[in-house]
Amino acid sequence: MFDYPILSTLIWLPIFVGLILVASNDIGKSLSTTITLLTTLIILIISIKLFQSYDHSVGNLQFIEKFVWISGLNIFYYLAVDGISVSLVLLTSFINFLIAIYASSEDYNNKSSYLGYFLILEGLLMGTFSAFDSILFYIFFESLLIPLFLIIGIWGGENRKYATIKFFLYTFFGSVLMLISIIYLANLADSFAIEDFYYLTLSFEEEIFLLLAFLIGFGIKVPMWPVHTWLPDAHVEAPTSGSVILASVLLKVGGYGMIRFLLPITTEAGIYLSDYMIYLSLIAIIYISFVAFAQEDMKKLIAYSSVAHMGFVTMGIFLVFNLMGNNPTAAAIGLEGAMVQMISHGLISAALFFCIGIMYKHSHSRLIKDNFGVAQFMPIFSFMMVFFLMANSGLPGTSGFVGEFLVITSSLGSSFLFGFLAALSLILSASYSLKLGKNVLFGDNQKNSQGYLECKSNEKIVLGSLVIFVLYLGISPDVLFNLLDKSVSDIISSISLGRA
Amino acid sequence: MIPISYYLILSTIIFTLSIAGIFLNRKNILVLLMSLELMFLSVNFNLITLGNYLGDLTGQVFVFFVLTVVAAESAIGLALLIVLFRNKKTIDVDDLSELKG
Amino acid sequence: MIELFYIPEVILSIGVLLIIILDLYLQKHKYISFSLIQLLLVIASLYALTEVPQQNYSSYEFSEFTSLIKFLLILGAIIIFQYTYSHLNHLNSLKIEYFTISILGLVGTMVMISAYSLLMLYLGIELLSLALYALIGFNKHSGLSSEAAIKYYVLGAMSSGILLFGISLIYGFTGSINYFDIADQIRNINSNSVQYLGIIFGIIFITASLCFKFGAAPFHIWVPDIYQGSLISTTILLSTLPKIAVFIVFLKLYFIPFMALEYVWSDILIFIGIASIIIGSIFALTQENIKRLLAYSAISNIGFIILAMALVSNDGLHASLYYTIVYSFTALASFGVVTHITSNSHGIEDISDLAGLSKTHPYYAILILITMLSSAGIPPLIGFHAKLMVIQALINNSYILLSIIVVLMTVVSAYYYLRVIKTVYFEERENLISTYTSSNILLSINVILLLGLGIFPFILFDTTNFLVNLLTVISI
Amino acid sequence: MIALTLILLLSPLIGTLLLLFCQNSSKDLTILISNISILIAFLLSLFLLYLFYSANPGPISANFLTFADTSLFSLHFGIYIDSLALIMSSVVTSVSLLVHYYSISYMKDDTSFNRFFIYTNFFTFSMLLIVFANNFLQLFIGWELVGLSSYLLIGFWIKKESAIKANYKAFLVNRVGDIGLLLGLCLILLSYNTTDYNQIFQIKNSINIDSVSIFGFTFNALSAICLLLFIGAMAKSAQVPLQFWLPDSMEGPTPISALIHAATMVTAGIYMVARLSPLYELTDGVLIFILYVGSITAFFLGLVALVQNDIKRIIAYSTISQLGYMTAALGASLYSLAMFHLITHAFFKALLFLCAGSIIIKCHHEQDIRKIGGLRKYMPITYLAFMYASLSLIGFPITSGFYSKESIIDAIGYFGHTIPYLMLLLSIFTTTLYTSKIFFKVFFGESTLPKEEQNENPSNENDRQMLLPLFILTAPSVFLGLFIYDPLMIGILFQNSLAANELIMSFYNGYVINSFKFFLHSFTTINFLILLIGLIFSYLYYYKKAFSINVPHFIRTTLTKEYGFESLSSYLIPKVQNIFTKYLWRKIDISTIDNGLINNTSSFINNLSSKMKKLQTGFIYHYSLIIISALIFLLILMRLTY
Repeated sequence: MFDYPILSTLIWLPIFVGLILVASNDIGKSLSTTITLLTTLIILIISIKLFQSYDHSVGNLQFIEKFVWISGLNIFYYLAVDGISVSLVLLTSFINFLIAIYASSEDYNNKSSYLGYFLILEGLLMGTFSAFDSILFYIFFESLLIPLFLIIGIWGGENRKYATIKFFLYTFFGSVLMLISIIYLANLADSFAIEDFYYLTLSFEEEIFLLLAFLIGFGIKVPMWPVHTWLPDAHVEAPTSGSVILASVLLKVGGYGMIRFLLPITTEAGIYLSDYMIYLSLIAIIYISFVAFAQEDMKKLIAYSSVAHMGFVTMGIFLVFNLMGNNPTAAAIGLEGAMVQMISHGLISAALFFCIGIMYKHSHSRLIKDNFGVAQFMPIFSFMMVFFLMANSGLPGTSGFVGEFLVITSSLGSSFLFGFLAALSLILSASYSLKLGKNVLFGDNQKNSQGYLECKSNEKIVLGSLVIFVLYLGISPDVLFNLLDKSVSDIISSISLGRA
Repeated sequence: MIPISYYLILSTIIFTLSIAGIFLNRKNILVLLMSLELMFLSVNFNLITLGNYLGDLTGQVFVFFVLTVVAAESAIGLALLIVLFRNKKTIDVDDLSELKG
Repeated sequence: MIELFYIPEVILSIGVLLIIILDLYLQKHKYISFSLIQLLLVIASLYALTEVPQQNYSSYEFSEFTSLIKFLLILGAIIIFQYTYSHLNHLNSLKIEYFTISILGLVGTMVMISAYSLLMLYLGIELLSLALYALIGFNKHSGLSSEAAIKYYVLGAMSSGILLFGISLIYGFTGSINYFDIADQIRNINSNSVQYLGIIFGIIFITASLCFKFGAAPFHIWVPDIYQGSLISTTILLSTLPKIAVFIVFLKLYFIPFMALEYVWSDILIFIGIASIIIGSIFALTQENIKRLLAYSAISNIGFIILAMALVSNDGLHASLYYTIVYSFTALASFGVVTHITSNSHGIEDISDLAGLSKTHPYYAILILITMLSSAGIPPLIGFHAKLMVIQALINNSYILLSIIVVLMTVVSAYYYLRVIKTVYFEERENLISTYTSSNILLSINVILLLGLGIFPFILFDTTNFLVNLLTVISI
Repeated sequence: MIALTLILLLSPLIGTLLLLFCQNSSKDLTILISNISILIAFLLSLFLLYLFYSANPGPISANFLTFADTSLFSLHFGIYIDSLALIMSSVVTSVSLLVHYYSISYMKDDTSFNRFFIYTNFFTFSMLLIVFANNFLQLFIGWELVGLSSYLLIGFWIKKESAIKANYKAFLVNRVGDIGLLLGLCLILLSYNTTDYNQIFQIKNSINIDSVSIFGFTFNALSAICLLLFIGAMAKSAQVPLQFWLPDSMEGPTPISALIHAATMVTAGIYMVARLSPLYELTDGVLIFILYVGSITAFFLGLVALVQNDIKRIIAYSTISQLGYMTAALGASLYSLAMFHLITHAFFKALLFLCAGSIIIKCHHEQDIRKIGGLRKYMPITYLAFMYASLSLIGFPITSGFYSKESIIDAIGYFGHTIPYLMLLLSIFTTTLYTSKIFFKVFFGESTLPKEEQNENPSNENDRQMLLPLFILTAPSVFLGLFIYDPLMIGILFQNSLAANELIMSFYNGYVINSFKFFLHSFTTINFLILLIGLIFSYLYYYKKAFSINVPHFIRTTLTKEYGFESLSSYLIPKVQNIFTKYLWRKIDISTIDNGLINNTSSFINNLSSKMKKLQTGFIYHYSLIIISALIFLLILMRLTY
């Protein structure tokens, strides 16, 4: 359909521009911001064209680019995209465009390399979502760490060194185990393409080990419950745009990986262990919401809330295992719910981190007790923040509700207890989000010691566009559903095919 | 004829003596160099006896090469010793522990 | 007989002797003699390329494989001399003898790799060690380097003693010192005779001494001290050329004569490989001195090479050769960057000297970033592909548990590479850092190569594949 | 028909959007936009009502926006037009119009004047969304949006600390109920793959057959769903376990209490059960549960109102007890009577709140009835309006409150539910007591107004916008009963939109015969007797203060504490939650996982490496020792294996 290889441009254009920005660090702030704005805009336009020309009725892999990369080990430079990757590519380009707009009002020392690292990160994310050769996927999955490691480390808060090294090593440990399982699978299927892994017949023990390796690898990225402790530190120390991209897109890489690797390959083991994994995600939903309620730091609170919301994603995915046997439609609903939840959580957590960043710019403190009475001085901003807090607690009419609603429906399919516990998150997420709203936005603040004043025009554009998207996906998420529908049913059928 | 095993045992005894000389020595480096010479002596002895036992000359030819090389080595070793003494005013083994950890 | 004069070893030795004599007259113009040395090296490399393979010399190998490796060694020497020249020039203690001795060491390495008899092997190793003793003690005025020299001398002599003892045992029990005769003897030996025991003891002694030269785990004790004590330019030489040479010796020694007893030494080498990876990673965690840190990272990289070689399989061989070349490239780059940075006018000692480099010299900060990430094995760079191949070789030969240990150790080792990046990028500057830009272009090519090869690894992959196929003499 | 209803539904939304964009424009522009949008809605609903009754086409259901249309499920936003929906929408729009008009003057000196109207318009839109919903999903969306707007309106005065606490509590309690609703909705979507009312109504018998396992026990699917949905209704309509948020929601401005916490939002639960009456009709267990919940709420919450002293809180508790009446009626499957009481209650309770509002404005935001008195001379119009409203609330014969409340009580008695009948009877007594308490305390006795205001002539009581709605509201709250009682009972009013019409018919023929005879007959019933006793008792006790009863301390505290709900909700739960979550976070997240697992391993490896570093002693003899021992170790290793 296209003369130029669309996916490769999506990946290598931002990386190339990012490298230029990083290398030449003496060009002025305004020039580097305009360059970043331009590149992210081009990428957004290309991904929208990708979305339009991706015909979701057929749903299989499209825009395939496959060249031999390392002939000896038959690793291919294999890029392709299906419904799930298109939605995530769109999310990445949109969020990065917003970061570019938001960054124009931020001033950091040597800002050009700051923006350069973001562009490199964007390119690598595009690569992760469109790589279909497992080693290429692993390379993009791993090299995501470097730009973010530097962003958090150089422009982060006070305790940034500890946080960023912990973030790097935590994820590196997970992904390294994943590397072994990829090589092991490739050894059996003697090809690195992901689809070839789907038709392997593995013995039960093999599947258990592979499942555990993949689970640790992607579980750390998603962050699932026991391995999530890197996220609050990374968020608290990261600069605003850093924690925006971390929360809204990087967590989705873990979920995407699970759907791509975990579901189709280790199905038997998945079904066997599905109950434990569902308990894990339930713990993530309920326990983490309690922990989120106890936070004093705004960013930590939102970080824990994203762990809780990602709990829904993992639950949706593991429900597919649980319901595969007796109720495939409920399994498909669960998976679709997980997908929608990923997209909507991406938008909502990005918006919330933008809000906290704006407030931090005035009050220079992230603690809840230092920020009070914002609504008096920033009415439009607090209106939007209340909207996002409501979306975060899953108010219907916003996209936050759609994902959770589907996941709860499918969890009722397996047992009422799961559905009830998942539905509990309705109160819990409302309790901590509105607690944040109550303490920060409302309340009386005579002397305005924090110097709040209404947010600038570019911040209004950023938050405004996020409001529009969250509302649009909340009221009629049909556009998202028919994008994902065919790919989800393909995955479900490939799993049942694998099992039969 | 003395069986070959006696010679081998003799050379290993000398060899172990020289190694013991290296790590039991607490005095100075000269003693170390001497025990090194002893080690090469045991190897030469071993080569000659085995060459004679096998009845071909490569053993002895090998010994000549070893002798020349060992001579060069001990020359360099003594030169380094002098440089060390000029710098550190001591050649005592116990003082040579600045590089550690 | 005449054509013997056209092999690089002879040309280099004669050339060096001439230069030593010439140098007496050119005391003041050191750069003329240095350019002469470079000219000599270039001529030798041309001869290495055009060497014609011959079969009629039993104890010395003239094959395409050795000529290519010789060319590689000379190329490495040229790059190292550039760095050393700029380093010594900066410390204005430039002496031409440094280069002449290292060329002799280079000749030693060439002899080692093309040896077909244990005698030639011993002579090559001794020539190299003699040159290295002198180079390590080159800095006459610093107590540290003389102490390092003495330590290396004593331990080196001891290891060559052990080597000789091993060779004598092998000679005694197989009756010959030529690789192929030994191979025939060992192939038809019955396993409960006394010769069998003697040969095994001989192999162990030789392995011990070669592992000492390689700097592998239980015999690595000298590596950190000597790397820290000697001049930084000697460390570059020490950590690249001898390592390649000893690797090729390992390759030829174990895959031709001792091939039949493969099950004996492959277990030893696996133990040594794993031990050096673990020790290399664990010891380096709390290091303060940058040279010691790079020494331990060298030890863990050597562990990877030995582990890959110990698998005695075609892809294991290929992986180890690939890893050696990548390792020497990375070592060249990382030590090269460290040579180019001096903090308050004397060489970099501790990591904290590098603090805040990204603020003052962002270009060098990027260089350090790339080298550290490549040696840590992070994907976009070449280090990752090397580690990937070794792990894949491990898994193909179903050493799953081993690969898990190796992979966990890379995570542990990633920490101290990150610590260096942390000090360079995240901390504030304390002392005056200055850099000199004499051989800057070469350094940046070297580092950018790491990134470039990372993105297009097939270039290096095909060359090593070609090299391995050249090794026709080895049959696995 | 559908297009008109669509305009009706969307006009408040358009009003909200317009107000949103011209936020900082002048006050009268906001007044114009907000009132016109509600006026259009009101007129349209009246016209549609007329159109519906004249053409009488039967229920129409149409979808106008696809929410999600995939191979697995298809969800839509739609409209369901029938007499029940149209009557309810006209009630909602009329009350909302009057409240809008009223709050022009009530809020005129408030800084964020137009923000108020945005929220009220948005509330009317979301209420209409519930009223016209044709599937469960839209019902749930409207449900939560109504909860959101009540959250925004209760916390309207963002500086007032108590208001923020109240709206936080209100939203969370509503959320507790919404979990039940959500689970019901999900169960329906999961097992029957559709959320459309008509489709569910068609297969309601098959739903009644199959079963669903909840926490291991198997239940009849239909009763499980209906129970879950009713839990949602309990929270929204403030029934017994989840009613403590309503008194606190009085923190919001009074027009809001009138609109939301009296007339429209709290009745959403009742409307839902009425709308789903065909389903509820088949589940007898759930109906009994609803009956008892309703009657308990009616009686016990009425008691609590006696001990309150804040004028708005008393009316709030009376709303809860009146809601108890409606739920009880639903429980006894008297759906049209419940709807009738809902309509009349909407009017006279809104009137009561508006009068309370004008009283509060007059006494400069003083809400404690002990500090207000003798306003009869100074506020004649409010006095008259308040009198009629309270007569209707008590159920004095001829008033509309009488027709709806008495018929519920008699019907429940007629169909033999003895205990609920008794409870409802007794709560007549409590209702008369607390209404007359306010009436006598506020309007009689010596006046507490400051001197200079006393001699003003009574005409400038409050400006016109506040008094006109009072006039308009008194009409329906008194005469509506007479006007629509007979058509309602025969079943013309709600036609077949509600189930169990024959039950009402049998009660009508057996007991009521016709509205006038019912009025005459009422004087002879016990209800009127209790009413009279209550009036006389309160006249003597409150007005004349002839005698004083010292209520035992124990009863007084339990009542003030609202049977422990008050202390539970405002002190106990927040404190426990803080301590518990802090403990959880400290203990599990920080100490076990973070420090225990992660930092410990890294520090273990670190000091492992610093200890092992000591191995490198720097002495040559140690190094040679290590090399030799390694060599010997290898030799031994080989010797053992071969």
